[in-house]
Amino acid sequence: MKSTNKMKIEFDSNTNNIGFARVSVAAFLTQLNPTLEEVADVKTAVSEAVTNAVIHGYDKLAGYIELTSVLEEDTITITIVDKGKGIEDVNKAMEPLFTTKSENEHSGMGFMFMQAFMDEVDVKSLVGEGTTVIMKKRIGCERI
Amino acid sequence: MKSTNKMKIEFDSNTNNIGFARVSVAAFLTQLNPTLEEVADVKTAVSEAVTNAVIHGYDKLAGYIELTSVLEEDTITITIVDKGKGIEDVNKAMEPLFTTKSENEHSGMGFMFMQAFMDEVDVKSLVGEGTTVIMKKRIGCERI
Amino acid sequence: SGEIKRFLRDDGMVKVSRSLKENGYKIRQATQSISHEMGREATIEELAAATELSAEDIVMAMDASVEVESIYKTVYQ
Ligand SMILES: Nc1ncnc2c1ncn2[C@@H]1O[C@H](COP(=O)(O)OP(=O)(O)O)[C@@H](O)[C@H]1O
Ligand SMILES: Nc1ncnc2c1ncn2[C@@H]1O[C@H](COP(=O)(O)OP(=O)(O)O)[C@@H](O)[C@H]1O
Ligand SMILES: [Mg+2]
Ligand SMILES: [Mg+2]
Repeated sequence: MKSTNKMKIEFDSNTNNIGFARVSVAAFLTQLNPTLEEVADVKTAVSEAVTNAVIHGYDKLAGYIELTSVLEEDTITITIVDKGKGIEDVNKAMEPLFTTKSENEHSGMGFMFMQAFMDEVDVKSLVGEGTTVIMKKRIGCERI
Repeated sequence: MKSTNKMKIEFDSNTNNIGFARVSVAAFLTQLNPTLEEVADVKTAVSEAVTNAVIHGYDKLAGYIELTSVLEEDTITITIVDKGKGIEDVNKAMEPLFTTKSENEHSGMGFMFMQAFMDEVDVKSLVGEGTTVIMKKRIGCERI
Repeated sequence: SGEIKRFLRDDGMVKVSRSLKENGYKIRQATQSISHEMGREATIEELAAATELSAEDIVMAMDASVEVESIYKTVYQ
């Protein structure tokens, strides 16, 4: 049985930090001995969630983003918290192609990526208070 | 002029997390456009400081390590904090070859590496309270 | 979700790096040719441009412990 291990990272809302967040989680995840594909899956999901916090949550405003990652047995749980503007209707936001920023290259596929690449995605949000995204993935189940 | 950027990581005292801490700092540092050698210097210093927190600070006990990293202009400042057993005599601890764990592969060179690879190393410690290591390095000054 | 993943990948929207070893080789090659050309060490931005990898992925690929962890993953790919 593997023991539990936990890390937390906090960083400025800044597009420059998306890569840092992605690689930090990937480096932490290596302890579960994932395949490259599993690492890529988790990195993609983290990128999408952190990008959303920066672009939608804080928009151009300054703010902090907190990312917690827990390894338990063969499962990684990643929680991404912003204290930004929040989401009015989470179910609608999670629909494929739904976006509130269609002007730019936002395709409305972020939540779809998270759901495709992780086993579980849970979003909690309150307008004016911020958004929490919790994602889980079991590592190693595609092997055997 | 480059703007300021800050990150903080917290993690269990666990030798498995040394790589995670090292890679996280390296990924964050890429924003200053370092050479691979500069990245390697910083990674070595971070590894030594985090290893000390795990091995000497907490020994076999459970505990948290906090690492903060700030980018200002062309300088990275890294602060590593443990709440472990602390150091009795910091000046003596920093002498080359001094070690309190000579049984193992601890060569007493950790602080020397930190000083060799970073521009500044500052250590504050109190017995029973823990240890704080602050390291600074200017990036890019070897170019031109 | 396997099908969606395959679709997203085949579509080129998500890049899966072949292997850290392969990236390491590309990075080392670029390091050499840039330093030869410029007469100084390559910066991470120059390496990122030359290898088409992100700067963070370069530092991760160059981390020894991560490379060791991933040896059997190259077999998987
Ligand atoms: N952290 C967040 N804070 C506020 N709104 C968010 C957040 N994450 C997502 N949203 C909302 O959900 C929508 C859909 O997100 P997503 O599927 O990632 O597509 P996109 O980012 O391309 O718009 C966004 O357009 C935005 O309105
Ligand atoms: N975070 C720390 N907490 C407690 N003691 C420490 C810490 N860091 C260093 N020390 C003390 O300083 C000594 C010298 O450290 P170092 O130069 O890294 O050599 P080594 O780790 O090989 O012993 C250690 O042997 C230990 O006694
Ligand atoms: Mg998005
Ligand atoms: Mg040491």
